[in-house]
Amino acid sequence: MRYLPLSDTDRADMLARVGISDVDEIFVDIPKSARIDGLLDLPRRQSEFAVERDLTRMAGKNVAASSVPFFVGAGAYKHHVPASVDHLIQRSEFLTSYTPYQPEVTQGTLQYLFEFQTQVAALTGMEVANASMYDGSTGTAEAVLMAHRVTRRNKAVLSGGLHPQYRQVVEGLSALADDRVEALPADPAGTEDILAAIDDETSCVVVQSPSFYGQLIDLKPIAEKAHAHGALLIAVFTEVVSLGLIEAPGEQGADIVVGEGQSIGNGLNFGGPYVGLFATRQKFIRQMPGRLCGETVDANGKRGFVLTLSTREQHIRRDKATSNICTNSGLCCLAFTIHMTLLGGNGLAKLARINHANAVKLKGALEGVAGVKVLNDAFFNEFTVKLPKPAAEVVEALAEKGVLGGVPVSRLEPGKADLADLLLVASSEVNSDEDRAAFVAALKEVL
Amino acid sequence: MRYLPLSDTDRADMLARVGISDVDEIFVDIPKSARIDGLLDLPRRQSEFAVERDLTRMAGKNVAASSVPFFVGAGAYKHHVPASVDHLIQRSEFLTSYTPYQPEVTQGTLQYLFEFQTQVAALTGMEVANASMYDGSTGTAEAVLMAHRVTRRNKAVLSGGLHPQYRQVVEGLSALADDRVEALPADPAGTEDILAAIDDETSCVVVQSPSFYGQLIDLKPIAEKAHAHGALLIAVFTEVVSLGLIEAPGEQGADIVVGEGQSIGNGLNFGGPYVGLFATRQKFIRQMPGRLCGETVDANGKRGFVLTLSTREQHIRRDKATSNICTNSGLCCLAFTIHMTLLGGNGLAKLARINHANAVKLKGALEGVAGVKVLNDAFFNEFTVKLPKPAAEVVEALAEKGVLGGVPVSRLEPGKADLADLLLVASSEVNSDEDRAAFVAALKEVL
Amino acid sequence: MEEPLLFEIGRMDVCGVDLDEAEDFAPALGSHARKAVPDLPALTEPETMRHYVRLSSKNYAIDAGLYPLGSCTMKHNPRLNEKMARLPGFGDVHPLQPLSTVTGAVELIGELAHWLVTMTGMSAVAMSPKAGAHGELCGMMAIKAAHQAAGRDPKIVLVPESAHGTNPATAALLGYKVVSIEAREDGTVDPAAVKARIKEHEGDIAGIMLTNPNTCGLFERDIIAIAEAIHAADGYFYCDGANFNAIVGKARPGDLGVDAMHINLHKTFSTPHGGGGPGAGPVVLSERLAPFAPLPFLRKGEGGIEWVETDAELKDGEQPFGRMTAFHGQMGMYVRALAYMKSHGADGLKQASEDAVLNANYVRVGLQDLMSLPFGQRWCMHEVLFDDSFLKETGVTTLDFAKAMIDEGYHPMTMYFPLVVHGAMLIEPTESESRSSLDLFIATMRDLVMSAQKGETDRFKGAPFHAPRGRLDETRAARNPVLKWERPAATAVQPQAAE
Amino acid sequence: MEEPLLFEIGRMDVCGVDLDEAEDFAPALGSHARKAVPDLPALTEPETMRHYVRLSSKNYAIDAGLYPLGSCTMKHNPRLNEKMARLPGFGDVHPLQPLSTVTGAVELIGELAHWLVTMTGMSAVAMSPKAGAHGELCGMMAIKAAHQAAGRDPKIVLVPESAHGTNPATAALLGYKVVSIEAREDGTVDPAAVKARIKEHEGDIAGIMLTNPNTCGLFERDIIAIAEAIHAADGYFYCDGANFNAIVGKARPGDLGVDAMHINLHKTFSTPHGGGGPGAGPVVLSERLAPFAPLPFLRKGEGGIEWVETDAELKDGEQPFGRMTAFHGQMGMYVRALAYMKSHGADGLKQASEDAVLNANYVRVGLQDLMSLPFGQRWCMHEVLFDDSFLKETGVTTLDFAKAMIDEGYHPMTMYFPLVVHGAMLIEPTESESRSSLDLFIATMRDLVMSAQKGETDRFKGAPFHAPRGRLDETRAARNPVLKWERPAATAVQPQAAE
Repeated sequence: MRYLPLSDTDRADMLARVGISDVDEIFVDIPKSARIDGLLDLPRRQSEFAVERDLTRMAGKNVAASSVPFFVGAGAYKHHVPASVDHLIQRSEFLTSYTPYQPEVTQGTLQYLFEFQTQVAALTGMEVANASMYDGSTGTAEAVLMAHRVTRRNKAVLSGGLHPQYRQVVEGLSALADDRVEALPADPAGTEDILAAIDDETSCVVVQSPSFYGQLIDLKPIAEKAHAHGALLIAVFTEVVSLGLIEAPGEQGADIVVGEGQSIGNGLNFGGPYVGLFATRQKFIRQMPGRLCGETVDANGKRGFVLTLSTREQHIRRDKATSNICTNSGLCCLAFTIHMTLLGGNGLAKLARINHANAVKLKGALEGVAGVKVLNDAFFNEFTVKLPKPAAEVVEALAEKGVLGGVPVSRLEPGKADLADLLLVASSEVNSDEDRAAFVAALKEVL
Repeated sequence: MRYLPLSDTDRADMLARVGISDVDEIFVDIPKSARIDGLLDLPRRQSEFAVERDLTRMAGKNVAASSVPFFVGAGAYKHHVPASVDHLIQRSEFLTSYTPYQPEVTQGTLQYLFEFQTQVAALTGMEVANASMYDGSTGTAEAVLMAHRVTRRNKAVLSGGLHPQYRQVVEGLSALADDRVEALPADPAGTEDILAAIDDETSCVVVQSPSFYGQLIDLKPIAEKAHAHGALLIAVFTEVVSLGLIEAPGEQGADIVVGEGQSIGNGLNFGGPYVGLFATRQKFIRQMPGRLCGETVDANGKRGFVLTLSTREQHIRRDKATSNICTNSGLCCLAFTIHMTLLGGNGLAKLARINHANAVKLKGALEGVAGVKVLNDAFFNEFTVKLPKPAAEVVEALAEKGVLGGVPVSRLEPGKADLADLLLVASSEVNSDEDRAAFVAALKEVL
Repeated sequence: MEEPLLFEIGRMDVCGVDLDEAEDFAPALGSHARKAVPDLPALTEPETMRHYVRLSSKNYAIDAGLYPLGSCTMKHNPRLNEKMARLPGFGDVHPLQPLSTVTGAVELIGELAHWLVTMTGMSAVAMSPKAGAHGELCGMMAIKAAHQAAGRDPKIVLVPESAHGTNPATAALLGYKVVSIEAREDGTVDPAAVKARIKEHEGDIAGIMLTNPNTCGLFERDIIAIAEAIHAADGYFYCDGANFNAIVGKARPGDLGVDAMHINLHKTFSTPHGGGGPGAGPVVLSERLAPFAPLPFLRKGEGGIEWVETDAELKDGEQPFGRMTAFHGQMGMYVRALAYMKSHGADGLKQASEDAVLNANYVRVGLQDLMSLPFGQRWCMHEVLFDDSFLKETGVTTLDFAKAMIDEGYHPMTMYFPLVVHGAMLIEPTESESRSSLDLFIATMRDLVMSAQKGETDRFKGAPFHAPRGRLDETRAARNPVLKWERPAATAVQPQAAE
Repeated sequence: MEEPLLFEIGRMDVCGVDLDEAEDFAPALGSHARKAVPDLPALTEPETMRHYVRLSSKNYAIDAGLYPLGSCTMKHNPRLNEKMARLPGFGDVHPLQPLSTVTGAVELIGELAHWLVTMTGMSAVAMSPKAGAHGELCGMMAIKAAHQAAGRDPKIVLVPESAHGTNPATAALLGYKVVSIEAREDGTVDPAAVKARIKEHEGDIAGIMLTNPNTCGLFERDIIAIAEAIHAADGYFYCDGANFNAIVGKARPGDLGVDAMHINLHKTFSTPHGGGGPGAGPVVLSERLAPFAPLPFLRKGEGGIEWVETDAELKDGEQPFGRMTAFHGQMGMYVRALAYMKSHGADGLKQASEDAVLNANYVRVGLQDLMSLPFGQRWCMHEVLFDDSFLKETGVTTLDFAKAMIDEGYHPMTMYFPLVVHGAMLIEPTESESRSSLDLFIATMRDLVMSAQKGETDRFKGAPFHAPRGRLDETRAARNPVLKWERPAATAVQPQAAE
C-alpha cells in the first residue's frame, strides 16, 4: 500500500524485535468477543487513479459556481480567490504542521495568527480578536455563551434578521445548556423593534448587519439600549467583504463582533471548512473562547509569538474552560490572512465597492421584471426580493435553465406563508453583465 | 499592478535618488526614431479573475484526454501521474530556483539531478546519463551530432521505424550543418534491412524500439554490424515505460540511448514541455551534450553535488562546445525522478505489464472489427492497424463520436498512398474495458 | 533570516490584487458607509509570496520530519486528497444551491457516512460537527436530549483522570457536573471504580466519557463491563475517538457498548492538521441515540438517500436536538477522508492500524531499558507512554528533554499529558514512519537519555539552541498580552477617506 | 539535516504507487522481454514526500529571496500561470489529437504569437523552439536557409566578445566560423568595428549575433547603424533577446533592423526557471526570414488561423527549413506566458520594463561610490555591471565576494561574465523587488565591500560558512567523474526476475 512504509520484511523483523510472530498478539486487551478480522463489508484498496476517477465522477454531478450565472449567498459567498493564496496554504510547512504548542518550531504559524488577529481587529473595529472559530454560526453561539459569562445572566435576544441557521445553533445549544433565548420573528425589511425586547435580564442582543435578508442595520441605538440595561451587543456578519464599505461594528458600540470569514481567501466548499472571526473589547479577553496568539521575546531577547492566556482553554482548565474548542480553522485563517494581505485596506474597500455596484445593478435589472419587488432600501451585496409565486419553485426552474438564482427563504424558514415568496439574491465581483442578463431572461421565462 | 512592488511614491523617490524626474531619461541610448510609448495595439492589464476566465474559456474548447476513451500515442502518452509529483515540483524551492551554478545553495536541485541520472542509466542499461535534453526528438539530433564527433564521420542512417518528426528534426539540422542522412522508407512491420545500409562512412545507425509503428526491434544484430564498421548504434524510444518490460538498449549493444521521458511524471501538455533522456558509455562522456551532475565533497569533507565537466558546455567552451544547450528540462527531470522514485524498478515493471496487457486486449478487440488488421507481431503498448479506408477520415469520425482513437500515420507522413490507411493506436493503464468497448462500437459505426 | 510582520513592510499605496474600478453608480448603503478604509497595509503579490514562504520555513511539518505526538495522530497527508477536494464540483459548490445541482456532493457524504458506520459498527452518524471537541458536544447534546425525551434530567458525567481536556469542558458546557475516576495501577479504568461512582450518584448518572484506546496508549480491557455498568444506570457511553487509529479493522466501538463516538477525520483519516485546523468530527451514534442526531442528516429513503435539512421534513421518531452549525459541515474534509479510505480500502485500513501499533511497540522496546514505563513492560496500542523517573536526579525536566529534541531535528513528543503519570512523555509514531525513520528516532532518543544521565545538562537547560527561536517567555506573553500589531505612533498615517 | 540519496533509503520490496495486477494474458513481446526488473529501489509516498521536501530546503529560490543574476531575469513567477497551465484543456491534451478537438489550444498559440510579433514589431514568429539556445539555433537555421535559397553560402558570423556562450556555440553547430568583435571603451559595439570585420571578410558575412541590451547592461546605441552595415553586406541581424525585459514597450526590435530574435519566455515573461528548465524560446522573424520559419507554423487563412504541420500543406513562398522538434513546442510555457502578458497588459509590460531599469539604476547609484563601474557612471538598463577593481589588494576575489553573499542570505550575482571586464559582477534586480528589498540588498553589499576593504578576509576566503554546504571541490568532480549512484558491492541484491 503506497502510504505504508513498512514492507513485509520490515514487519517480520520488527515483530521479531518486539518478541512475537503475529501482530494480533499485541491486541490482546481487546475482548475476544469484540475482535474482528478486518472490515469485510467494505471494498479493498484502490489505486490512486481509480480513486481519482471515482471522485471526479461524483464531482462532475455537481454544478460548480464558476460554470454558471451564480447569485447564491445567504451566508456563503462566491468570490475570486487569487491563485497565490491556495498555493501558499498548500506548502507542506503550513498544511502538515501541528497546532503551534511548541513555539520554537512554529513561528511561521504563530506569526500569521498574530497577523490574522490584527487584521480581524482592524476590520471589525475592535480591540482584540482570537485566532479563529470554526465558522460564523458556531462563533455566534460561543459569543452568546461568553456574554452569559460576562454578564452572569443567561437570556439572549436574537434579531429576526439573524441567519436562521445561526439562530438554530444558538437555540439548540441554549436549550440543552438551560439558557434562555428570545428570538424575534423573521424581519426581511429590517423594521423590527428589537429595543423593546431588551430588559434587565438580557445578557446580550444578537444583531446581524447586513442582515440575513441583506438589510443594513444601525447598531448604535441597539448598543445604547443594551448597555443601559447591562447587556452586551453581539454584532454578527456573514459577508466580511461588507466591512470594506460599511461602518465597522466596533465603531457602532458592539461588545463582541462575530462573523463568517469565508469570503476572503476561502472557497464555497459546500459549506465548510470556513473560518469564524471573533473580536471583542480588551476588557473581556479573559472570558474569550478560543486560541489567542501573543507577542513575547525568546531567551535571546528576539521577538517571537506564542499561544497565550491558555488558562482559558480546555487543555489547561478542563471543566472550567471558557469553551471546549481545540482544533479550530488554522489553515483557513492563513488563507484569509494571505488574501487580506494582498488586498490591504484599500483593496478591500475597492472590492467591496465593486460588489455593491454589482448588487445595485442587479437590483435595477430585477426590478425590471414584472411582479418582482425588492424589499431592502439599504444593502451591501445581497437583498431580498418578493416574487409573485413560491421562490422554491422559481429557483428550481431557474436551475433547469442553467442559472443559480439565489436562495428561497423557505429553504431555511419552511412552513411560513409570509416568507414563501421571498428570494435572497447575492452578487459579487464575479458577476458580469452577461450573467445578469441571463438571470433576468430566465426569470422572465419562469415567472 | 499586482506584480509590481514599486508604488508611485517609491518611483518618484527613487527617480529623485538617481537624479532625474522622468524614467525616460534612462532610456537615452535608444535611438529617438525607434522609441515608442507603450504597446498601443495590445490590450490593457486585466484582473486575475478576468485572465482566468478567458484562459478557462479557451481550455474548455479542447477535449481533455481524461474526459474520453483515449488511444492517442505516437510519441506522447497518457499515463496517470500521482498527485504528489505535481505537488512537489510546485514547491517554491524547486519551481522558482535557478540553474544550480552555485552548488552551495542548490544541493536540492543537484541531488535530484544525480538521482535522475542514476535512474536513466539504470533504465537504459547504460553507464552514464546526462541531466536532460529538451525532449526525445532534439535529443536524437544531439545524439547524431555526438556520433559524428566520436566517429569523425558525418553520415547518419535512420531506420524507417524512427518517429517521422524525429527524422525531420535530424534531417533539417543535418542539411543546414552540411551533414549527411540516409533515411530508410517507412517500415510499419519492422521488416526493413537496415544492416544493408551500414558502411564504412556511417557514423551512426538510429533505430527506434518500440518503433514509431509499435514494432519491437532486435537491436543486437544492428549493434554488431555497426560496430564492425566503426559506427555507433543510437537506440531511440518514445515510450519510457516500455523499459520496464523489454530488454534495455544498453544490454543490446547500443552506444547512445536517447528517448522521450514524458510518460513518467509529465503530462501531455499538447506536446511540451517534455524531457529528453540521454545516456551513453563512460568512454564517450567528454563528447556528451548537456549538463552533467557529479558527486564531490565540500570544504568540510561532506558529500555534495556539482555541475561537472562543464568544459564541454557553451558557457565555458563557446564555439568549441559539444552543444549549444543551456536551459534544459530541469523541472521535468524532477517530475520524472519523483514518479520513478515512487515506482521503483518493480513498480515500473508492473506498470509496464498493465500497459502491455491493455494493448494486447485492445488488439484482440480491434481484430474483432471487420476489415481491421494489426500489422505488428511484437509490440509494447502501441501498434499499427490497417483500416479499409483512409485513417484520417476514420479518426475525425471517431472524434465526433467522442472517442479519440489514435493517430493516422498520414498526419505525420502525408501523401504516401501505402500509409494512408494506417492508424496508430496506443493503450495504457488508464484504459478500461468500457473504453475499449466504446472504441470498438464507434469504429464499427464509422467503418 | 528574520521576517518582519506584514504590517511593517506593507504600504497603503500598493495592492496585490488588480480590480477594475466600479463604474459610477448610485450607492444604496443608506447611512451605513464607513468613513475611512480599514487601516491595513498591503503587499504586492511577489512580496506576499516571499513573506509567507519565509514564514513557512520557521515551521516544523510532517512532510519534513517525524511528529511523535501522542493522542494527535500526525500521519502522512496524501496530496491526492488535496487535489480531489479542489475539484470544482466539490470546492466550488454552494451549500444552498438547489439539491438537484449537488447530487454528487450528497452521494459523497452518503458514501462517507456508510464507511463510518460500517467501520464502527454503529447505527447512524451525525456528519456536521466541525472538529473533535464539536463532535463531543454533539454527542453529549444527543445524550442530554435522549434523557430529556425520556423525562429524565441526570446531572453527573463520569470522566477518567486521563481524559483529554475537551471531555470535562464539553460536559461542563451543558451544565453537567464532572466526576472524576482514577486509573487503576495498570493505567486503565476499573469497572469497580465506575460502579462505585455510579452508586455514589445513583439515579443521577447521565453517562461516561471514556477515551479508548486511552491516553496512556492502552486498550481499556474492561470496556464492555464499564459499558454495561453505565447502561444499567440508565446512562450513556460516550467514547472519545481520538485514538481510533489504533483499532480500525480490529474492533468496532459498536460491539463494545459505545453509544456515541466522534471521529477525528484530521487524525485517523489524515485530513491535514493545517497548523491547528480545520478538522472534522462526525459522531457515530448507537440505535438509541440515532433519533436525536442534529440537522442536517441523511435518511435512507425509497428513492435512495434523502437529505433532511429542516424540521419540516421530519418523519415519525426523528427528534433532532437542533443544529450544530450553519450548512452541512466540513465538506472539504469529507472529500479528503473518503479519498483516504478508498485508497486504503478495508485491507489497507486494518494494515495501517496494525502498522501504527507495531511501530509504537517497536519504539517502546527500543527505549524501555533506558526510559521508564509507568505501567510496566506491557503491550501498548498506537502510542507509548513514558514518565520522567529516568530523569530523576539528572536536573533535566520533561520540558528540557522535549525541547532538546528540537535541536536533534524532531518535534517534541506530547509532554505532561496525560496527567495521571509524573512528567508524562507520550509518543505516537503512526504507521507513516518507515523502520529506518524509527531506528534513527530511537537512536537519537537513546543518545539524549544517556546524555542526560551523564549530567550533560548544558544540552538541555535552555534548549533549543538551533531552532528559529530560543525558548519563549510565555509568562511575559500572558502577563501583558500583546495580541495585535499597533502602528507605531510616529508613523501613524491618516486613514484615507473611503469614496 | 542531511538527506541521503533515495537509493540509500529505498527498498525493492515497497512501492509508492498502487497498481492492480494485470490479469492473465498472453504477452506479445516476442523475444524482447527483459530478464530482470530495473535495479531501482522505491520509496513509499510518505517517504517520497519527506525526501524531496527535505531536498528542497537546500535550495535558494525567488520565492525566498532576491536573485541578483545578470542576464537571467529571475522575476516573480505568478501562481495563476501555474494554475492555468494545469487546466485539463491545456495540460491534458495530446499534440496529435484531431485538430477539431484542440481549437482552444491553437487559439491560445495564435494569440500568444500575436502578442509576440506586436511587441517586437516583427513579421512572424517561430513558436516551437524549446529554450533560448534552441531559438538561436532556429534563427540561425532560418538565416542559413535564406542564404541557401538565394544561392549563397557565406561562412562568417560576427559575434561581440561580450556575447553569451550560446551565440558562438550555435553558430559553430551550423558550421559557421565565428569572428569576434571587441567592445569599445563604453562597453558597446562600434559600427566602425563591425564594418572593419565585414570588410575583412567581404562577401562571406552570413550575419551578426548581437545581444541588446547587451550583457554589460547597456543599450547598443548604434544598433541601427550596425544593422544597416550587416544588411549592406547581405548578412542578417540575429539579436539575442535574453535581455528583452529592459525594453518591452519602450522599443521594438523590428524598428532596429533585427531579422531574428529569440524571446526567453522563462525570463521576460516569467515562466519559472525550475532549477534549469524547461524554458521556451520562440523566435520572431523579419519579413525576409518569415518564409523560412520551421514547421509547424500558424498562417492567417480565410477562415481564421490555420495550423500548418507538414510540407504537404504549404502554399507558394512558404519554405520552412524543417522542424525544430517533434510536436508543437512548449505549450505549457505558452499558457503561462500569455497569462502573464494578459495580466500586465500593454501598460503593465511597459511599466515592468521601466521598473526593472529603475531598480537597476537605483542599485547602481547605491553602490557606485564603493564598487567600480568599468564604463563610468552612465545609465544602465535592467542590469548593472561592476568589475573587481574595488577589490584590488584586498586579497578577496570576485568568487570570494560572491560566495560571501550567500552567508548574508543572498544568491550570488552573475560573476566573471561578461568576459569583457575583469572579475565581472553583473547584477539584475528585476522589477519584482520592492524598494525596501533593494535598500536591504544595497546595505548588505556596502557592508561586504567595506568589510573586504578593511581586510576582514576571514569573512570571504572559504565562504560560504552558513549554507547547506561549504565550498565544493569542483576539480575533484571533474577529474574523476562520479555521475551516478552505484550499489555498494556488499549490499548488492540479485535483481528479481521479471514475470
